[in-house]
This record gives sequence, structure tokens and C-alpha cells, in this order.
Amino acid sequence: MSLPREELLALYEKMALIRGFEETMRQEMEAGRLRTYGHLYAGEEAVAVGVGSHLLPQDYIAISYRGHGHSIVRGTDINGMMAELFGRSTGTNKGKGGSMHIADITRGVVTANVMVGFTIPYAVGAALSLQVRKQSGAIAVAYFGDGAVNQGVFHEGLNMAAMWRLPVLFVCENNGYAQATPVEYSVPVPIMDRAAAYNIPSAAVDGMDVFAVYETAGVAAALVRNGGGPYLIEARTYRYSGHYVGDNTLTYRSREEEERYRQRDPLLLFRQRVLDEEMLAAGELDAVDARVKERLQEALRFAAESPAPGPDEFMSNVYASYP
Amino acid sequence: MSLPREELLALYEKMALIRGFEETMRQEMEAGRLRTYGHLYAGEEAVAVGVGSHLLPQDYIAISYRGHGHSIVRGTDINGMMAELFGRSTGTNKGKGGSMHIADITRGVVTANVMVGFTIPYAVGAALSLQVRKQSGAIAVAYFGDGAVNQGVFHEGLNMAAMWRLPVLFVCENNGYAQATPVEYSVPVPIMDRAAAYNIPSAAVDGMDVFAVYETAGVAAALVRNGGGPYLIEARTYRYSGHYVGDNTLTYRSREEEERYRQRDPLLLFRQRVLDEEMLAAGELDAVDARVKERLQEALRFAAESPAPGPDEFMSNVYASYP
Amino acid sequence: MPERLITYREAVNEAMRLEMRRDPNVIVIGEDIAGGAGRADKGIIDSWGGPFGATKGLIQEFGPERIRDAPISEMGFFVAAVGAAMTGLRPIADLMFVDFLGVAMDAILNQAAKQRYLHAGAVSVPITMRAMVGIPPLADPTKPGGGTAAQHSQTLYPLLVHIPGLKVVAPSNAYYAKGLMTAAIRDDDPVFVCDHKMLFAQRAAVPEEAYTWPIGKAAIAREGKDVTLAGFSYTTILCLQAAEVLAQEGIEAEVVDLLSLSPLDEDAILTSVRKTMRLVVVEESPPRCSVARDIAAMVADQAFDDLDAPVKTITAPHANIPYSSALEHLYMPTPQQIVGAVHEQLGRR
Amino acid sequence: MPERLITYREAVNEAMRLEMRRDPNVIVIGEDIAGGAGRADKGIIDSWGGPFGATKGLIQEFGPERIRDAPISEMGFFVAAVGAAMTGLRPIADLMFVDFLGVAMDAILNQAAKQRYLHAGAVSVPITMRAMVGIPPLADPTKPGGGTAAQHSQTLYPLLVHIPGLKVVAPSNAYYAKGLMTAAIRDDDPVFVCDHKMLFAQRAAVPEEAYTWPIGKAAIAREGKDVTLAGFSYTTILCLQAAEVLAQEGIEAEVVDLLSLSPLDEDAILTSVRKTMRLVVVEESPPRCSVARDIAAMVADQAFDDLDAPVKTITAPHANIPYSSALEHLYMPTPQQIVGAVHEQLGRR
Ligand SMILES: Cc1ncc(C[n+]2csc(CCOP(=O)(O)OP(=O)(O)O)c2C)c(N)n1
Ligand SMILES: Cc1ncc(C[n+]2csc(CCOP(=O)(O)OP(=O)(O)O)c2C)c(N)n1
Ligand SMILES: [Mg+2]
Ligand SMILES: [Mg+2]
Repeated sequence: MSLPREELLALYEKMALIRGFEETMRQEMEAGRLRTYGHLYAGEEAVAVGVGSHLLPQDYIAISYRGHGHSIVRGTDINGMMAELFGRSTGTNKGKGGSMHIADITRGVVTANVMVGFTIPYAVGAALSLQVRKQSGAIAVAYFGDGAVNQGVFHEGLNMAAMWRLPVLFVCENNGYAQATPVEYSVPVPIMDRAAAYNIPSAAVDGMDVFAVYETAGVAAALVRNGGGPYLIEARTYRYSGHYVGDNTLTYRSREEEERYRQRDPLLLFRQRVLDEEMLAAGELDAVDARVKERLQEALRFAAESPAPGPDEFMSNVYASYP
Repeated sequence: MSLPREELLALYEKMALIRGFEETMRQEMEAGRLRTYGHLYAGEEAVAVGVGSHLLPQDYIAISYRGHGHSIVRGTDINGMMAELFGRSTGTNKGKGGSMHIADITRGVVTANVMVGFTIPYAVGAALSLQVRKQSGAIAVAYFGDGAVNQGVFHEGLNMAAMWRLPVLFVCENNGYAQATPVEYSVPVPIMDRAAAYNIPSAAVDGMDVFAVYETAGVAAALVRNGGGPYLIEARTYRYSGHYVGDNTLTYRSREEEERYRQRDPLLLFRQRVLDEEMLAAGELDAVDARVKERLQEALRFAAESPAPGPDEFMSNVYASYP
Repeated sequence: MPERLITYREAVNEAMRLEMRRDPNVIVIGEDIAGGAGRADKGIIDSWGGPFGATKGLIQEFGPERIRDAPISEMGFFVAAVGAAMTGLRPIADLMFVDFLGVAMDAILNQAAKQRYLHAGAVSVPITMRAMVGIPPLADPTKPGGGTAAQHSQTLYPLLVHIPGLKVVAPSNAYYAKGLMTAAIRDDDPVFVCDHKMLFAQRAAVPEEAYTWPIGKAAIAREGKDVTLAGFSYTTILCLQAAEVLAQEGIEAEVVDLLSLSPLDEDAILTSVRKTMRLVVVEESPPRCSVARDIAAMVADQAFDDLDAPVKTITAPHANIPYSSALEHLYMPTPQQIVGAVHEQLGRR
Repeated sequence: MPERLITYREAVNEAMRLEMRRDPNVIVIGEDIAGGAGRADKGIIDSWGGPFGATKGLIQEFGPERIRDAPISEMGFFVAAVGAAMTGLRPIADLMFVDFLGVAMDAILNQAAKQRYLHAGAVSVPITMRAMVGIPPLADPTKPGGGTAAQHSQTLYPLLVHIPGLKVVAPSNAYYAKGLMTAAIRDDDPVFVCDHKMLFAQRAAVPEEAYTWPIGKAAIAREGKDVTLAGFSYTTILCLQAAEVLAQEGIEAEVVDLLSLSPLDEDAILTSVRKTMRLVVVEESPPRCSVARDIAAMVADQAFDDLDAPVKTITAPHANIPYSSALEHLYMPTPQQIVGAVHEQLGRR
């Protein structure tokens, strides 16, 4: 696969921004400056970036509590995201949602949802809307984890998408664990094989390799976009942190396993390949890294300087109107 | 397949009793002597009988609102069942449950449930109980329809059964319709194929032919009973009546289709075969028919003479104890 | 011009039809709302048109894209409807029986009712949900007694009313049914419409054109000065029947037909109670955390000094719903119970 | 002998452990109650032992058959637990957060709570269900403020209490937690145990041996004569804090710790109210159809002539739970609000 350098740089910049955002959050939490319930995406960047690079502004996505990465790929303002973590009125969701619920509808993020698996029927609903409103050429994407494939809504959602031939792309981010439960304990077949129960085509891909994800997702998204009905991608990836910040991973997985994955770090793999194959120069990547660092510092400043929401914000937005 | 004549006669008697019970109910309703919400099993007898003949007293089953047939196969007292239809205190469930909920726990009928698909997790739970209590050699059976395979609990139940290697037999009674919805409209693959998503073995069988069901279920039940884990049977069958008594089937299916199935009536097929192959004599079958008729008259009499539950029964059995 | 009498079912159907004509983004989704999506092989003609016929004939006019027969996947299609509502449609999601609420509950509790808030107002969730509630009629269409038993006869209002972010309405006749269904469809918030089986075949005068009855507004179904009876959905009928009996005794009962349960028209209730100084609230659900007790508590607090007698609630008992007609009738509140409560209140005068 | 102080979490854990020793049919089922079923490859050692550690260490003693890690399939494993309860086991089904109730609701509403009735008493459903409720603590373990937002901080008591056939308990400290969990496991009816995140790390004196606290029995947490404050779970603590403040003003508040929500100890509440003639009920849920209003209505009716002031309810508002700590604290009832309500009541004396 050969990509134009701007596209290559864009892939890298998005991955670096996600990694930087998650690292910043972790540092803020470990330093005690931020206390929240945070589920980091670090390690899985290649998936959100590889898939998201094929999405258009009119597309919709539905994400979980582990959705910072996907929001960043959609172009959600970093300052707003950081402010949301700190519960500021300038946050993406004005401080009402927090880390688990960062979702910018103007960027097509329909929901950032805590209920495991529920991104699936949301994306099905968005795709239904596209179909009924005859917005052909637009698609909806559901991101969900390996644990989510045992929820009833996985089954119900894929079945409806198949029966109605909806333009929806299902992306299972198989990071090997649902909380402390390894995927082998809870799913008796390769996840991609489950698509056959709905007559939906599927593919598994190395989720640490952004090139691989980019390629597979490109084919899949084009199929879906061109009226081919739903598609399931299983991206095999890894989360570096615990289930949430503070979770001690070593109670359920080994340091060796973690090390093995770190050696296949998506940013590292990318750097190695583009340098090896002389697609980009090291200086270009370093410049991206520097820019990202700068943007995140700025975001932290923005959050720190932003006001907290006033008490009048508390009861607003429960309803559009309630006498 | 060759069966001893007592077994053959038993198969026929059970089918005839089910048919007779359902016909009696229909007649009572059409005559205005019984008003209720009744879902008849007529046409599907070969499934309950073919599967149920392999069950032992210690086995459990979970059935739906269309469960009279399975209850009869389990040996539930016909008098009590008829009394239940008429809401009498002598009914199987003392008049509290009615047609949709006839369930005799002493016969291993765990639940007769209105929630579509929920027999599946019930049977999984009963199988879990057998496993934990080390009752090896006993199994649990879930009966459910073609419409039920799109419920989340189908997916969740089969997955748990597979992961935990539970002794549970899943029997999908594919009668072609869920209410007015044909199965092709709601399931994009052959139902038996869905078992692969859980690495569960499966088979499809002609559900109008009790010999075929008996054979397939015999193999499946033995596998499950001997520790082989769960198994899924899809029995292709047909319900003669509407979804409920009073439902006009001709708004969604054709008279020709109905006629085609009636020509493959399970009792008729059985009679033809046993006579053709000289396994039984016509007189033996006629004697069964006469006995069944007698028993149902007796059941009607029993119901008619039974008292209605007294008002003190109204609030009892909501709890074991509630101060 | 003579008034046009149509059934509650026809009124609901008409409300949906008119709104679907008016706005191409209104769709209906539910099990057998047509039946096999109109079976293209048959030329798109519905079979069931909904188990109670609420959507009868709609697929002929609007096609299977907008009259969307769903697989038996309540959680799936309810959440999908929420997602569709957030992305341009105004879906009507049909739960069939409210007893199935437990299968789709999260779609309401954590999804429909919370998405606007989580998005800090950046998104609306204009979904209408509907379900049939209560004990049905049997032989006599005016008498409850359907024998549909414990899993098919419930009302479950409190499980809905408790939820912030959700609106809940419970019309008492065809006129309000059309007005409230229309209002629900046009509303930018999630609205749950409870349609009672006892009312579905009853007729009332209903204008042909589209109109709304404001969500949150009660109606005075009968004026009186001696006691206030508050009902909603089918219990409004029970209150009116009780008021008739009381009238024969010279007791003038005012009947407040709540119509909306959330928001609740507290003013209408309090205004009436301040006039009559007595209140009986009637509900078909069991008592614990019921709407009846909710209102009783509110009134006992707000109108403490105005009450001449304790607020009485008449509800179903804390029990499951039996099948046998010998028992089932003990479940539903009766006009006699209401009259009894009023007698008790007046005895204290 | 010195009293043994253990945390609420340890008390719950101990109750389960002792009952599992006593009865081989007691099992626990839930997500990550061990974590990968103890990973046989690691020699069956739990990793999480439950997201809040409630089941920590149990798999070592009882093995993966009885400490049954479930896939993320709440409806499936809850109904399975009901089925298991009807066929010989006494399962404890762990929902993790009560916010997930909507995903498993039918397992409770139409299944656990109705099967005995549908079987006319021929079967028991001895299932215990448990979940963490409410807003968690953050930095200061005694102050709510966890920022877990709208889908992870709810209490949802009313959705449970409304259901006939279900029992609901909400302990206020480690002592009652152990006694009620033990009682729940031994009970032949389905019992839902609500454990509050604010209480889970708090210590109390707890006997080492197994004991039960009767389901349906309230406790007087503090005696007083001027006003009754009724709370449960964490709001009992808030009531006690308010009582302290009131005591400094010379007002003697009696605190009734409800402990059981269904059945409700009506006698204990009424006895106290007949003494104090005033009642404030405090609940962390939103107001509509709340347990607080349920009790208020019951008392305003039963004790009409004894009340010197209207019953006041202090609840969360009819709103969703915000993330930002600047807003979240506006959600939870406070001792100040309780004191304010009492002042209002006494001002009317
Ligand atoms: C319906 C529901 N059940 C349980 C939970 C608790 N929970 C939160 S995340 C999680 C694990 C999800 O694992 P996976 O789907 O693999 O996603 P990952 O966290 O690995 O991205 C669980 C069980 C929840 N949030 N929602
Ligand atoms: C959870 C749930 N959703 C919907 C219904 C309404 N309903 C009753 S039977 C039925 C069709 C079931 O079809 P199928 O599973 O094929 O069984 P059959 O009636 O054909 O035996 C439906 C939708 C229900 N009872 N429960
Ligand atoms: Mg995972
Ligand atoms: Mg069927």
C-alpha cells in the first residue's frame, strides 16, 4: 500500500495526538490533579485512526467509554475534550458527561456510551436514519470491544443491519480483555466468525498496524458506502493501561504479554516502516510529536483557565421543555 | 429406524393427546364456552413428542405460551391442564397462570413463559443447576420458536451454554412464522447455522415427521447427556391455527401453503408409515384415538365440576413470606 | 356538522397517519406493525397492522421503509430508534405490551432519557414510544377481564414516571389519544404513550384534522365541589362512574383527568383539591411507589392546611395479576372502592 | 472482648463466604466476580474479585463452578440464575452497578418476581440479587463526588420497590449489610440488595459468626422526640448528620433506618411519627414515584390526625446526574436540606 505523504503524516499525527491525550490524562490523574473514572485508549490508536481515516463528515459513529481516540479522529476540539475531563463549562459536553461521555454531535459522534455493546444499536439506528432519509453515500460505524460481543444487542443489532441492508460498519476492537476477563474465557469462536450468523461479511486485521487497518477498513467502508450492506471488522489490538486508570493489570495478565505488545506499538511500527521504506523522514515525525505536545499543553491551559459550570447548568438540558 | 410397538404406540398416543387437547380447546373457545388467549400447538406435535420421548423424569424443560404439547409429553395431568384453561382451583397452576403458563414443576417444567426467547436462559439456568449439583445424566431442554432466535437472550444463552459446557438441548421449533412475520423476513440464515457462532453442534430436521425428530433428538440428547455440551436442533414445522385462537392466518399466508402442510400432518404421516410398513395395525391406532377422546371428555367434565379459586387465593403465593 | 365518533384505535392510527404525511422523517418501528413488512410478494398489504391494529393500513400509504417491521429484538430496535431520533428521524417505537418494558428498559432509562443531557443540549431525542397497558376487556367490551395473566396485563406507569428525561402520557379517550399522540410525535423529548386496552375500542368525538393536546395539561372531566377524584387512562372512566354513583347520593365529585403523568399538572390537581378539600387518586398499578402515592404525597404536603380528610389512594394490590376470572376482577380498582373512600373521607367531616 | 471493626465490603464478603460454606447450593454469578474464572492457568486466583472487591478471595475457597464469572450478558445470566434458583440452587446474581438494571430488568420484573405466583406456590425462587448504588466517594471517602456521571451513579430504588414478588433491602452499615445479605441468601423469595458506594469502605462492629437481620425490620438509629427522620442506605448517614446539627439547636430528632424497602416496616415509621408528629423522608433518587413519596403518602394517610406539619421529602431533583464536581454535589441530598425541612416543620408548630 502506498499513501501520499500528507496522508501518512495525518495518520501519524492522529495517532500521536491520541497517545498524547491519553498520556496527559494519565499523568494528570497520577499527579492527583484530575480525579475521574478514565478508560484509556493508548495501544489501540491504529484502529480508530485506520478506520476513521475513511470516514466523511456526513458519517456517524457511536463509541464507548473508551472513545477519546475516535473523537479525536473525528476532529473533536482537543481543548474542549480536555476541559470536559476537568468538568469545565467549556468542555465538549459542558462538563455534564465527563471522560466516558465525550461526544460531539457536530462531528457525527452520536453517543459515547457506558452500556457495553450499546454502540451497536445506536449505529444501526443512525444507519436506519441515513437509509430512510436517503442519504446514500453516508455510513454509520459502531465501535465496541471483545466483551461486547456477548451482549444481546450485538446479536440484535447485526441481525437488523443484515435484514435491512443498512450502511453500517461494525468494528470490534478486540483488545483481549473485558475488564479482567480474557476473551478466550467468554467467546468460544474467533469474533469475526460471528458475522456468518447474520450473513454479514467480515475480516480480522492486525489492530496494531495502522497500514493493515487502513487497508482493510478502506475496502470495508467502501463496500458499506456503496450499498453493500453491513460489514464486521475484528481488529486485534491491546490496551496498555488497566481497564480504567488505577486498575492493576498484573492481577490478570503478565508483564511479558504487555511487553510483547509494546514492542508492536502502533506508533513504533509506523515509525519503523515509514523510515525503513523511506516514506517519511524522522524529522517530520519528530515535528509532529513536538506539535502534538504543544497542542496538549495548550489544551491543559485552556481547561485550567476555563470556568466550572454554574449551578443554573445543573437542571438544564434534561428536557427540551418541561413546564 | 425400528422401534418396539409399545414405543410406537406411545409416540402416537402422545401426539393424539396433544392434538385432541388443542382441538378441544379450540372448540370450547369457538363455542364461546371458554374465553382466553390461546396459542395452539396443533401441527407441531411431532417435535414435542419426538424430542420429549428421550427425556427422563429428572430432566428439566422450559416452554413458551405454546407449551401444552410439551407439558402433555412430560406427563402433566390432563385434567389439571383443562381445569387451568377454565381458571379452576384444581388447575395445574390453580387458575393463576392460565393457558400460557401451564407448568408443572413436579414434571420438570421449570417455566411456561410469555417472554419470547426466555425459555433459553431458563434452560441454561436449570442446566447450570444440574452441573453445580453434579446431577450428571440429567439435561435441560429449551423449546422456542423461529422468532425467538432474534432475541438477545438466544445469543447470550447459547454463548453461556457453550462456554460452560452445560447439558442443555436447544430446540427451535421453526413453524415458519412469528405472529404474522415469516421467518425469511427476520432471519437471514438457516437457523441451525447460528449454532456455529458458539461452536455448538446443530442439526435441522423435518418437524412434521416424528420418526425423523425422534432419531435426531435421540442422538442429540445422548450427546448432551453424556457430557458433550449443548446442542441445537432446528425442527421445521407448522402451526395449523393462527398465532392465537382467533387470528386469521389468511392475512399473511396462503390456503395452499396451509394445505401443503396439512398433507404432511404428523399424525397422518405416522399412520401412513406404520400401516405401510406394517408396524402397527389400524385398529390399534383407532383404539388410541378412542381412548384420547374419552380422556378429553373426562378432562372437560373435571374442569366443569371443579370450583373456581376462592378470593383468599388471590393474594397468596406472591411471596413465600411477606410480613 | 355532526360530530365524528371514532374509536381510540382509529384516533391513534389517524394521528400517526397525519403526522407521517406532514413530516417525512416520522417513521414507525415495531413487531408486526404491518406483518412481514407488508410481504412485497403480496403487493405491500399489511396483515396485522399491529397486534391491536393501531398501525393498520399505514404501510399501504407509507411503504415498508417507514413502517418498519422489526424482528423480535426490543432492546435492539428501541435503542436503534433512539439513535435514529438523534440523527434526523422522529421515530415512533411500538413496544406492543408494556409488559415487555423490562426487555427494552435500558433504551429508555439510560438512552432516550439521558442523551440530551449527556450532550448538554446539543442533540434532541424526538422519539415517541407506545405500548398497550392494563387488563383488557373480554366478552363485554366495557368490563375488564381478559385473562391475559401476570405477564400481559400490567400497567407499569411508575417505572416510567420515575425517569427524569422522559415524558409519560396516558390518554383516557379517543379525543385525547389523538391530541396527545400528535403532541408526542411533535415533541422534541422522548415521550412514552400508554394506551389502555379497555379504551381501545371505545368511541369519542374526534376532529378530522390534526391537533395537539398539550403534554403536561390535565382536564376537568366533571365538575364538582365535594371531593376530587383523580384518574388517568382507564381509571378516569372508573372515577366518572364513581362520580355518577356519588351524584345520586347528592355528593358532587370533581374528576381530574390527569392525561399526562410526567410532567404532571400539579396546578390542576391542587386547584381542585383547594376547592373540594378532599382527594382520591385512582391507579391500576400496585401501590408501592405508585403514581397515586406520588400525587398523594405531593398534595398532602402542598395542600396540608386545605385538606379536610387524608388523601386516599385506590390502587391494585401489591400482588401479581391472576388468570382466573374468579380472581382477576379483584385486581382492578372499582367504582365501589372509590365511592367507599369518599364515604370514609366525608364521614370524617 | 473488643469489637471487631470491618468494612461494609468485608461484611458482604463474609456473609457470602459463610453461607457458601453452610450450603453447597449457594453460588455467585456475575461479571469479573473472580476475573476470568480465576484463570485456571494461574492456579485459580482471582484478579478483581468483583469490581468493588465484594467477592474477593471466594474463588480460592469455592472454585470456578460456584464463583461463576459471567460473560457480559446481564439478561442472560440473570434469567439463568432465576432458572437455577427454581431448580435447586440459591444463586447470588451480581449486577455490578444498579445502573445496569435496564439491561436485566425483565429477569426481575416478569421472571424472578412472578414465577412463584405463576406456579401457584409450587416453586420457590430463592435468588439474591445485588448491585452497587449511588454516587461514590472520591478523594475524601466520607464525601460523595465520584464523577461517574449519569449512567453510573443512580440508585433506582423505586423501579425495584414497585414490583410485587420482589423484596428490596438497603443496609446502612457493615453490621446490617452482613445480617441482611445472610437473610437474603436464606430467604425463599427473590431479594434485591442495594449496597451503596459511599458505605462500602466504612467500618462497623460486626460479629464473626453468621447472623441475620430480619428482612422487613427497621432500626431506630437514634432516639428523639421532636421529629422523625427516615432514611435508608446512605441517607441514614445524612439523617444522622442532620440529627447532630439539630441536637445542637436543642431539637431531638429520631432517626429511623428503614433497612428494608419492601417489605417496609410501616409500624416502626408510624410508631415514631405518632410520637414526634413530624416526618422527613430522605432518598437519593429523583422524586417522582420515589420511595420517599411512597412513605410520605402512607404516613399522611395513616397518621393524618397525628401530624403537626406536612411530611417533607428530601430527594434528588427530577434531573440526570452530572459529571462535573461543580454540579454533581447539587444532586445528592444534604444534611442542611434535612435541617431546613425540620425548621420549616417546626416553624409551623
Ligand atoms: C451493560 C454493561 N454491563 C457491564 C458493564 C461494566 N463494564 C464496563 S466496561 C466492561 C468491559 C468491556 O469490555 P470490552 O467490550 O472488551 O471493551 P474494552 O473495555 O476492552 O474496550 C464492563 C463489563 C457496563 N458498562 N455495561
Ligand atoms: C419479548 C417479547 N416480545 C414480543 C412478544 C409478543 N409475541 C408473542 S409470540 C410472538 C411471536 C413468537 O414467534 P416464534 O418465536 O416463532 O414462536 P411461535 O409463536 O411461532 O411458536 C411475539 C412477537 C412477546 N411475548 N415477548
Ligand atoms: Mg476488550
Ligand atoms: Mg414461529
